Amino acid sequence: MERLITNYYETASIILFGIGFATLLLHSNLIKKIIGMNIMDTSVMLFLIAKGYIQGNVAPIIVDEFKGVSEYVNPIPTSLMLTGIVVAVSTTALALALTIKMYEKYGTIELNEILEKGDE
Amino acid sequence: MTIIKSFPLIGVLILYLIAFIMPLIKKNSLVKFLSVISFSTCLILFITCLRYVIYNGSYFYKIGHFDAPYGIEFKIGIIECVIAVLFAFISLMVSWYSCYSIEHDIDERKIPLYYLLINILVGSLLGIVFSNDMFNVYVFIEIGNLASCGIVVVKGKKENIKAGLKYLIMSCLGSGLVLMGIAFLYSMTGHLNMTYIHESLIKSYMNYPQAIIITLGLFTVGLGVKSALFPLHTWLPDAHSSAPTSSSAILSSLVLKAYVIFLLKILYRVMGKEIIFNTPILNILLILGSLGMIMGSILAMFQKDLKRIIAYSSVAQIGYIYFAIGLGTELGVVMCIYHIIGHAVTKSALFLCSGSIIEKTCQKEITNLIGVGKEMPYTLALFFISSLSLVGIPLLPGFVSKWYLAIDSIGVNKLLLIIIILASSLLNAVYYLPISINGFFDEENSGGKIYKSKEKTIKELMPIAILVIAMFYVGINSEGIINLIKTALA
Amino acid sequence: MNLNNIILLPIVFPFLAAIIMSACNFNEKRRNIFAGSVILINLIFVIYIVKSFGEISLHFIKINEFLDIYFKVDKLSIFFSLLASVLWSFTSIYSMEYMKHEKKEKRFFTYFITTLGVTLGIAFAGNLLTLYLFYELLTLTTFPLVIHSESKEALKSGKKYLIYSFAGATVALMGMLILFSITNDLTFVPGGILKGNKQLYFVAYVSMFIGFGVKAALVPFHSWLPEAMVAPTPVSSLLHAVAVVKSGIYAITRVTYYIFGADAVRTTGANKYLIILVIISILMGSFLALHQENLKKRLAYSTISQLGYILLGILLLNKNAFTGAMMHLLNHAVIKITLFFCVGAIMYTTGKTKMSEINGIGKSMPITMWCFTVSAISLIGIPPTNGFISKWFLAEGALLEGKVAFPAILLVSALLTALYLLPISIAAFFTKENNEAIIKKDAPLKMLIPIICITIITILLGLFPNFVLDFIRDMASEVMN
Amino acid sequence: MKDKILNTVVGNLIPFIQIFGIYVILHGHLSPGGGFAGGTIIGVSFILYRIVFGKEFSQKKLKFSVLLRFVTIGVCIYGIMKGYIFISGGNDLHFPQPPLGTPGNIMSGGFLLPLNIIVGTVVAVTMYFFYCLFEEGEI
Repeated sequence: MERLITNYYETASIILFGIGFATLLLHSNLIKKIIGMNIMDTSVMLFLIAKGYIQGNVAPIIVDEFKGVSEYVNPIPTSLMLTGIVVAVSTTALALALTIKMYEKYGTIELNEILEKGDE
Repeated sequence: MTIIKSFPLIGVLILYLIAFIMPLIKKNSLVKFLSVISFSTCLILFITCLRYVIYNGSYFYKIGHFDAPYGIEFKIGIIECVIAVLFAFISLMVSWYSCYSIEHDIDERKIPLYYLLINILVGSLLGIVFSNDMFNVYVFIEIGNLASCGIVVVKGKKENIKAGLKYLIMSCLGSGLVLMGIAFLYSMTGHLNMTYIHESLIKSYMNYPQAIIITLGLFTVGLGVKSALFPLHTWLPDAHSSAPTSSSAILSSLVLKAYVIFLLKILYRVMGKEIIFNTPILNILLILGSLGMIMGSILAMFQKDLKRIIAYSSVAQIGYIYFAIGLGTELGVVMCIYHIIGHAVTKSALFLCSGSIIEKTCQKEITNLIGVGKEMPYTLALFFISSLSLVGIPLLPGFVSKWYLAIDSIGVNKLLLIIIILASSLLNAVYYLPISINGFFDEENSGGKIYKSKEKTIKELMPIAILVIAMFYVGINSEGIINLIKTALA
Repeated sequence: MNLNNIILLPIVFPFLAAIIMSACNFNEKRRNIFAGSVILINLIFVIYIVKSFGEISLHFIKINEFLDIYFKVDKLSIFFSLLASVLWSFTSIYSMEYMKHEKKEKRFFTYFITTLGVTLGIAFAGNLLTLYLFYELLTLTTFPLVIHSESKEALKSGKKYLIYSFAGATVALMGMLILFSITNDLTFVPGGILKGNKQLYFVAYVSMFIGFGVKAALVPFHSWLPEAMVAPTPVSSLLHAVAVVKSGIYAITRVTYYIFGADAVRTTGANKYLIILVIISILMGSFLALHQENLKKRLAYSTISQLGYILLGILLLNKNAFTGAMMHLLNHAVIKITLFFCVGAIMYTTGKTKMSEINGIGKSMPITMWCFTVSAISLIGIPPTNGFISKWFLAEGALLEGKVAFPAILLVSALLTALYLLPISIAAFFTKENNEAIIKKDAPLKMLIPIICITIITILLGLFPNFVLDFIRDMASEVMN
Repeated sequence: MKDKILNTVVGNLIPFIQIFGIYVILHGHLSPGGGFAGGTIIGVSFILYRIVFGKEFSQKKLKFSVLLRFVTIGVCIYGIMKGYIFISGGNDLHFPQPPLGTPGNIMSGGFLLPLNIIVGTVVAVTMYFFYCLFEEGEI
């Protein structure tokens, strides 16, 4: 249990992941679902970047000269998360576009109403 | 000689480049021709690469100038090449079929966009199969995810958008879990390259017992959602039945399989045998697989819509594939890959036949597809033959994989499993045969139908016929394919 | 090598002929000639193969040790293939005439010829997998024949027939799977290939017996047979007296004597339980047949009880019982086909199917009714006829096994057979025709020829059985060493 | 949206935004920034343009088909260049390897600079498409 306390970044991201996961599944409103999806993606990014963080190091940008490897924080997770952000943005954009179309066709964005309306 | 080594990458690149050229071209027929050309070149490339790999063994292909732990690399093995040839062949057939039938499904302006999405989707599936780098596979999964949502939604009707959105949310959920799994793996091992992860895991898996179980759980659930494992399959019937014909054929025969291949890689290449044997993961897969087999077929029995029946039957067949993985033996994995090949060919033929039937008779319910045998005898005959393979008539791939699965489950001396396999093949018969029987033999209320009136031209039936012939080929020389996979796994 | 390919001929030739038949549509006359000639040529092929018996065997498609289509000629396959092709030729002549008042003859003949090819495939199958493959194909090719009239009721019974056969085939497949996992070799070897006794043999044997028993109308699974009577008479006579039902029996004989071997089955002790099942089917078949109003249904139930005889002979696992069973297989096929033909002739000429309608018909259709009575008597088993010989050997085999109860059951069910067959002849000959004048209008010639020829065969078999008997005897000795 | 003050202020402001965006793209591979960031800045300037000057006016200036062709050509060139680098790197194919580039001067990065420019344009146009899509539901 004490390990959870020490690296609290990871615990925070897992809690966030849980919240995002729950909102994605439980809420019937489409916009809330997309918000949940985003929370989930950001929590995974937080988890990975927290993994890369080394106490007391500096962000990996070469200002004037190269200060040797041990000075910088691990850059790989941050670069991964660049692509992660792009992926999250594109999925959210597609989901929002579809919600607009749904609103046009069904008139509501409450999923349970759409399900009943859809059946008739 | 070494140029052949980079053929897989060239194949994937060609697919992407041609995909992006498509919106520029105004004439639709040129767009279609281009997509068929791109798939056929890929097919040729992969066949040569397969022959090369058979003779000189599998190899690692490093992309760009950075070698393994930092740069991305492709692992080109016999299994990957066989699956790539399968993917290229089926997408060639489906795009050839869609050249004739796509106008009925989507309107003129969207056709270049549609073929762009198809090319990107198949390119990303090949990426998933080849790539040996975890994050690279994740990016390919995301691209595939968006592209497959695109081809479901492209029809733009009410139920399409609902199904597409449902599919998008479920697969985002899945890829979120997969990303979390990759994060866990990265935190444990510090590497992203599968072979390096495996080496460091072997050394250090003692001191992360729970973390490994969590990672396996994340991957199984995430990929289970995306490959429609039984309890997580709710999105599949709506997505596949409302999508246009050729896209539902690609969706159910190719897309589901790529994620299973990735799960196989994680289980056997990243984790390795000793780790997964002391986790309960294989039994869970076994239970979920057999559940999927039975429940998938039962659900299919109650469906009225033709395409939904086939969609539910692919849930059952995915249950077979997970059942094969769950057995845990080496023969189980071989049979899992063989069933992927057999099922992909059969399912795409089934979807194309049902698509052409629905397109011509514009009837979706099987109740009023009664006299269709008189009107479209060849299409329904092809449908009947491919449904025979799923029912399990000897000499067809369905029977071979059922037979070996049963033998394997006896080997693992779990006799109960044979009953499950046989029960599910019986259930398949119960919901597949009435369609063909009512189609051919019901004279009563199909009196008014004139013979061969709505038959599609031979030109349009050619792709389905070739798929059925390929199915026979896979069934007949099943021994060759199985030995090929066995050598690959050794 | 080319000599061995001959074995493929009688199986593939009917398929090709059927395709030609369905492709070009002859007029009515030329089609009959074509169908008749195809079946006769097939008969010649079979006889030729029978002549060069023994050394022919062919691996048609050898993929791996389990998935290979293997044809082999041996005594049992000659016996069954000869029986099938001879009776097939008679039925084709009969159905040329009979099918006139049923429409869609073209489809009927295409599937009729394909079923011949499939039955010969079952006859010549060299291993269990080929047998299973053709067994499944048999269901698929006979299905269109069963639902020929396409009425609502025909479709319903067709569906039932399909479900029963597929369920049976799956259960048989389960048995095959268990067997294959033990021995991983499925070829038929006289005297059986299994050594030693394992608990799994019991499960494998019982599941295969029940699986194939469904087609052989074993009691709990027999209900598809009477409902399949909705099919036209040539179909119900040939298929449900000879091809479909006998292929079930043939498969069980193959499994019992050529895979398990008599002593292996005895050690598993499976036959003790299955014999009870068989006895129930003998008695149940006869009881149900007693008060059946429809003639064809009555004959269907009698088939169930007669098949019980044959299964009893197989399960007693000794030489005499086996000979008795094979003899009864032959006799029952020949007799039952004549009975069905006569009932069909009555239906064709006078449209009567009920028991109550046919009194006094003997005067207007003397030949048909005479053949009917002769075959009915030989089925009951009165001494000079062939039915008696097979029952005699069955009783002897049962006594050899030390079970006195079985001959008693045989006698009781012989009595019951008399009770449900003779009233038809009595009603036909001795009851007064109530009102219409007796017009002498017998069945058309094309129907009478097969009926008369087969009755002559029955009588000949009764009087000079030893030609067939010696053949069956050395088959039994070969199997039972 | 038609009032004078906004038009004139925005009219002068947009060129400066775009220049800053181009600056960020050009220095992308050697300093923080790069194609993605610079592209978003230019994308924002397009959106601002559309908000202030209204749909039909910007329709005339930034036609959909022109932009689409721009994006697709950009992506194709990107694909070809990256493909070349990948293939040339593949195992032991000794094609000339583009130089890695020294931090500080722009031209040294071999393929890096053109790639960045293309990424910048593509991102700018896609941002603009996103905005138009959501504003009217149709680009």
